[in-house]
Amino acid sequence: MAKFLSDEWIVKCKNYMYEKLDPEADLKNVTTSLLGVVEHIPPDDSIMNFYLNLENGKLIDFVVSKGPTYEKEAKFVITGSYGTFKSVLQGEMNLTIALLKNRIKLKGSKVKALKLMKPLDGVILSLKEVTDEFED
Amino acid sequence: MIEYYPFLTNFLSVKTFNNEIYIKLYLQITILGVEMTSEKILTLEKTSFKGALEIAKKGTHCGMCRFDFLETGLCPSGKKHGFLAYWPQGRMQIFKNLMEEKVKPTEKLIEIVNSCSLCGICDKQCNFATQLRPEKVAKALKDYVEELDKGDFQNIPEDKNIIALRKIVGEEWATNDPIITSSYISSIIAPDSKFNFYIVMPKDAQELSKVIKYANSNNLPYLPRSGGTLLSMAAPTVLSNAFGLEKGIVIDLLRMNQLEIHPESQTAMVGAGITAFELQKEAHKHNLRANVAEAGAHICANIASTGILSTWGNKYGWAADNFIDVETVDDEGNIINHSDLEIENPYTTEYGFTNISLVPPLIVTKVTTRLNPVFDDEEAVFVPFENIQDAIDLSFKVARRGMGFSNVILSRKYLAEFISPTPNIAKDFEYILEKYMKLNYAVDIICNKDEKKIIESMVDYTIDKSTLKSLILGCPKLSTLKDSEFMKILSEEKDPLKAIFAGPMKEHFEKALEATPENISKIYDEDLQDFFKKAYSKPELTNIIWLHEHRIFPSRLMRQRMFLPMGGVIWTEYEKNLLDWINMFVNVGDKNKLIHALGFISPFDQGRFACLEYDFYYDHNDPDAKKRVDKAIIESQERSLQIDGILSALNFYFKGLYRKEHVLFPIAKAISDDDRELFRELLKNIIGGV
Amino acid sequence: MTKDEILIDIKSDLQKAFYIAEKGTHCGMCKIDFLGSGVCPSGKKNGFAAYWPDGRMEIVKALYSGKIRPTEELKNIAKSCKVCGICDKQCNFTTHLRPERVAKALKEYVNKLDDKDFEKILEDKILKELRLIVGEKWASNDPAIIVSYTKTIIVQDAGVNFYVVMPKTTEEVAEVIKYAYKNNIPYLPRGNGTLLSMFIETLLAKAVSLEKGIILDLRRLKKIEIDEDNKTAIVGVGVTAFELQKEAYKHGLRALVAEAEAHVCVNIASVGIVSTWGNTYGWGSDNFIEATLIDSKGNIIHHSDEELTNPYSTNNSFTNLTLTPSTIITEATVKLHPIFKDEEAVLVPFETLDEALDLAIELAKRRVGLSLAVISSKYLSEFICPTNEIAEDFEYISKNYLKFNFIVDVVCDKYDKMIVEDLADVTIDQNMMRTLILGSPRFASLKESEFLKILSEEKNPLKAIFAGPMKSHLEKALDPSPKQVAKVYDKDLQVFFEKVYSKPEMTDVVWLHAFRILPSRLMRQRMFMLRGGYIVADKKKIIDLNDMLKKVGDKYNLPNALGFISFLENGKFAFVEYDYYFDHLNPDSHNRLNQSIVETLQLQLKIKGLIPIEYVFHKGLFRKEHLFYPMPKGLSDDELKILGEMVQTVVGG
Amino acid sequence: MKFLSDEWIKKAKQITAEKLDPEKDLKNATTSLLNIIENIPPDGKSIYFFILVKNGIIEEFVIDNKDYGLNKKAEFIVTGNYDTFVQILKGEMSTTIALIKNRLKIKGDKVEALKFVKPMDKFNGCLRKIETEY
Repeated sequence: MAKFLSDEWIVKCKNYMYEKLDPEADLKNVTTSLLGVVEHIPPDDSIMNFYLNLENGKLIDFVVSKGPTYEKEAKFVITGSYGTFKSVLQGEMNLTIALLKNRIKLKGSKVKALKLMKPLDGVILSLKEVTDEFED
Repeated sequence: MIEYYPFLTNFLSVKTFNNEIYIKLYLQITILGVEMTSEKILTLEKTSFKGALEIAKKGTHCGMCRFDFLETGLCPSGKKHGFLAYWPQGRMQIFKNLMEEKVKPTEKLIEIVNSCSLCGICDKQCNFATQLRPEKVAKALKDYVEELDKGDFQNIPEDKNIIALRKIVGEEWATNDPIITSSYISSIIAPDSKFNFYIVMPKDAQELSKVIKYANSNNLPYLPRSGGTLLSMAAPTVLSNAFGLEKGIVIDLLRMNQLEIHPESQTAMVGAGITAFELQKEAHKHNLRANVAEAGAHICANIASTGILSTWGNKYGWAADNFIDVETVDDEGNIINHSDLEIENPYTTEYGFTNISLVPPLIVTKVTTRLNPVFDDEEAVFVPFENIQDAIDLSFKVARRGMGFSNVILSRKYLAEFISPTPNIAKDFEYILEKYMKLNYAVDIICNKDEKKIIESMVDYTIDKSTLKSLILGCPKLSTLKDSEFMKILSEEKDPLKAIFAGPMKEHFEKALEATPENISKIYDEDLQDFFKKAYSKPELTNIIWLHEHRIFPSRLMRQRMFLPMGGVIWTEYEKNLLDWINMFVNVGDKNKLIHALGFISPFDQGRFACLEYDFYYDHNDPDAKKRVDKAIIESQERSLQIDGILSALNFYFKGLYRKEHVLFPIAKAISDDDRELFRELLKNIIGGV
Repeated sequence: MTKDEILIDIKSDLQKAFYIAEKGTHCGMCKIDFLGSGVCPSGKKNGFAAYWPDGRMEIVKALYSGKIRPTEELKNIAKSCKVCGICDKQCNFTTHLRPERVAKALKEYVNKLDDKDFEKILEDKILKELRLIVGEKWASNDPAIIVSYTKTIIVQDAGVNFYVVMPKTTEEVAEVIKYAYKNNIPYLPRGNGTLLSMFIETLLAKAVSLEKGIILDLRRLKKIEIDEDNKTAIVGVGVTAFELQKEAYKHGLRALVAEAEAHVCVNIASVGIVSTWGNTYGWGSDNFIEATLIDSKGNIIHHSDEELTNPYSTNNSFTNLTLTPSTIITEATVKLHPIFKDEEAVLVPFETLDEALDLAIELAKRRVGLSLAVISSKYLSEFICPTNEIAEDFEYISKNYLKFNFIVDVVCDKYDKMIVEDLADVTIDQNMMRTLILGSPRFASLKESEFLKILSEEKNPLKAIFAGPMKSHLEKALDPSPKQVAKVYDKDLQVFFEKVYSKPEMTDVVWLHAFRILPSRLMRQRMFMLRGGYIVADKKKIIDLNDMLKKVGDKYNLPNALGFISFLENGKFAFVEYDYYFDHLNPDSHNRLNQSIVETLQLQLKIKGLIPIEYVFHKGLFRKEHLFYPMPKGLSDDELKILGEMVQTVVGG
Repeated sequence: MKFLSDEWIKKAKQITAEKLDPEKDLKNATTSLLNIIENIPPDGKSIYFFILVKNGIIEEFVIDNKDYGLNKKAEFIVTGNYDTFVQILKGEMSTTIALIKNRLKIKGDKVEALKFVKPMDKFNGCLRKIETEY
């Protein structure tokens, strides 16, 4: 278990996804990239982002970096507050609702994004599994 | 340890009381934490509590106790303190919560009960709408507090958030008190949620902006609340989580009560705290009319949520047509107007069935809304129909020709519910309409005298003013005629409708109804009869046009039970699908054993579109019924998407700030099977998902 | 003789043609097939204004005045004309001119020259680039082509330092703009140029015209797609009002359009479509579902883009004056409206504007009628009379004998008709209108007749003639027939015009309101300038405005008259068009006009609740709510001073 | 000298300081203006051109061609392309016309801006005196 967005967290997430997620069954062989921008991170209200790249259901890239942008273009960019990501990762709220409640903003086509929700659930699940500590 | 402190003090205090009941009660509640049904408590409690709880449970948050629609004045305590807890509906909710042990007494509770002088205004208002006596609950709540001991009231300390929020809105307008918070249950907070909430009542956009900025930087979710009716409809259902707030800041906008009429430009400046009724009343003083939703709905919230769906839409428009400009606060706390030049396009939204929004895109704090002239020759035309196609033909024809101000097809059910003072009378009334009169639908048009002539020339007969008045005041009598000879004879007529509304029987009928304020007031409790006699003597209570503008009747759909409005918009080019759509709802309703009925169909945009409301009714205290409603919602929602030419409710909510052209065009077609799968998934996430 | 001398010698042959040409006013009617005669084959094929009848007229003027010398392109232009005579038919209907004679003269002129006389214009770098975008044929810098745009987008003395491009698609337009933006080249789009041609005659010429750079002639974006289910049409910027209406009618639908020759998209963007149908169909963004535009950097944008900077908002401050578009519209999805089988026209004649407004405002508030307007007898005469002379007499008669100066003009369904007839004691029906249209020449000839003298002695001449005993006499007297009206045309055209006037639509008042082919007659052999604007629909306000505009018009002795008054927002606002007519060949009348424009602009800006027409320009893509609310309060003196300085720089600079 | 070249800028500052009468020419105006000149050939860079006037006296006159722009708060921001500014300085087009023609986009109170147009023209007229090649 690790703290959200910590170096340790990335490693754990990667491992978890490699080990536990089946590219076909869980990730539906999806090929996409996602940039998650996390705003209002306590204590100093900073911004970080994590970049995820899947090819045919395999995790190619998973990077966390500071600031609102990452050098690589992502197919989808979701932006939300630390609190929102927290409740998603703690399973208090699912990504779709967060989206429909404007808690998470999305750049890119909604239809496509919703089609992706299923496989992404797999990813989110893994993140859930390894995340247990948050700033508060 | 602190946990047990209150208990110990309670325990001692209670012991000195030497009151068996309370010892048991507190042992169970605080130490053993035994699951107790309210039944058990009630056996221990004064029986009067039982009655009060029954009343409280029946409450449906229709919101009619929050504005002065009978000239009784307003609940003084609510008006003064603002928070829902101080209003009749809030007291009912609090009492329910206490009885069901959702919340423990706090020191605030004392202030809340003391603020109520038992003036009885709420009984009058509530009785008109729902036949309930909230004052009894208020009284019970007082008694309940009486019997507690000082120590029983927990003191709720300020935390860092509440301190910050109070800095923004002022001491008395922000709270984290569980009792106050709990009064918002079922109208924005889910019944099963913990009370980690703050309630804030900002007085203007500037304060709201600060609240939101604070919320963001402290990762507190928030949701605005106005009348809360829409939310309360969703609350008992699967949509509860989707529409409600799970934690964080409830922003109660009631204090934004700016209201200015500008007769010269025929517009009004309306703050988020203003209800439809209040605006309409003010507009009328200037011989102007606003396009508004139900009396209790707040104008600003309603514009954002459904763009104001009214029977006047064909003439007055929908969504952005309603306003000149809006002042809003976005989710970064920026205050923006739709007229600002340097903002992102505020008038458009993504097109398609996946564009579902469960919250307003912006919080509307003020709107400059359009007002429309009132003509001195306006009249109501009521045309009764046995079958719906005939009703549709007339209504749409009139709409396309641009005639009429208000134009709607009312179902028998609506007619009965609206004008009948009690559920039972409504039931009998509807029975008579159906069985004897064969009146299943009424095309109900408000228009000027020229148009009236024209419409009358299109039909055989209409229901005139005097008959309508007799029906409103005479409905109790009418319902007693249920099994009368008169009705039997009537039903044998070739065309009973004609016979009774235009034929020889009209006179007898109106006489038979003995329609007087005196008579209708008799159906109310002894002590209220004088009041209601006066109320019904007021011309507006039987003035059809006034009733269409001020819309105080629809609240009766919520009396002592709940309903969920489904439906949406249909393109009249696809009129042929309208009946399929309705039948679909019928099937879904039957299948799930619900009381269900068409509400209304109303054309708008010169008859290009029509909106349809179909209602599922249920007992909100019956868990099984709720399950069945849930099924009905999901199924009907999904099947609506399989019909050409329809934009269903879920796609319709919170699109009111946009140009209708960007929401409604092009015509929506039935979705593909893949998309259906996608939509199922989506729905599952919304509903199943926490 | 030297080459130049020869040229001058030959040129003198152009003189006759020149005199016809200079009368031309660019009404643009020769670009649409409104008489079923077909349109100029060479224009249709080659696009550039130079290849159309009015373009040829400009070229002849330029050659005659020595502004240009013969070029290679000029040869093709002359050749491309087969003197088929279509232009004469079209032009005669509206302006009574014979452009074919000009075209013929140009051909003869070119034939007299020998090949070496034609200058070959070289392709420069910019032209090369532009041609890469739109194709060889559709970009040019040839002076002969450039001058053909004189008076419709460039001023007389602008020189020929221009390029003309005719893109085919939105993407091509975007590419052109990108190129122009990067290379600091000014540009300006052009629809049919009618509105521009009006302003270029005034002190606003500099502000509305292009001083150098790229002329975007958008005629080639011709897409029309009707969607019956949605009741909408996708319209390319090259489509004219007439063309869209014709297409819509085939589907039993009607579009809200301006004058027949105006390009729909351009008109939406420029004035939001001002028409007599506005009270029912709306204005500004009410007209369209979606609009495709090119911004100043060459990006393609849509009104439905969420990231776009608010495309719906503007304001009516006197500082918010825009005389050239900031974006270029290339396509729009417009609303169409149902046509009812029982539509009819009802005209109610009045002696005073006061009475007319009483009825019109009442009808507007009650939203009676699909099309609703107060029109002056001047308008009526100009519209239905085939020549200026007839129009003058017609107006004289209606004013002096019949005593009607204003008409409340309603197109409505049978139900609304009942209402109107209920409210009015005299109405002119469809048949009587047909009588007047076909009988107007005869009617005019009655000017001094006994018949009218007797009539004028009636207590209520209007009643007598339109509703009373004399109605049938009049109808007999006029003997209205296509043959009759055809007689006023040149011999060789009479057969054609008899056919034209035999067509039912030519006398179908509803059709005429929908297709609007008659307004162009206001421009026959003279020009006019619009005054007025949007005003709170208050009777007194409107009458005061009318009187003020009349006063100023008279002061500068310009022929002037109310045009029409139509309504918006269920009679909350009115649009008042008041016209100052002038001879565009007379410099002195220009001076008087310009003074009257400045004076009226200032006087109008002082009026509370009025938006002068200048302030409506290029605001048609916005929501009317943001333009009309709140209505201006009327300028303070310092504000007027600032405005004055602004106007000075516009005029001077 | 070349438009916007360093020597030009130097000259511009000097000549405006000398020639402009605070009262007659600049009407004792107090304002600040940021011009953004886009698409300067050959490489299409932008130049920022900031003027601060207090009671008709030019207090600041900064010209900068850094891409990150100028972090100066100005009452008005006027944006336009190179050619437009050239035309204005050459006196081929008045500022007002440029505005009405959308050749210049202005941010700030338009009424105030128009009041400022006259002094601005004087200012430009003064720059016009510089022998400038474009």
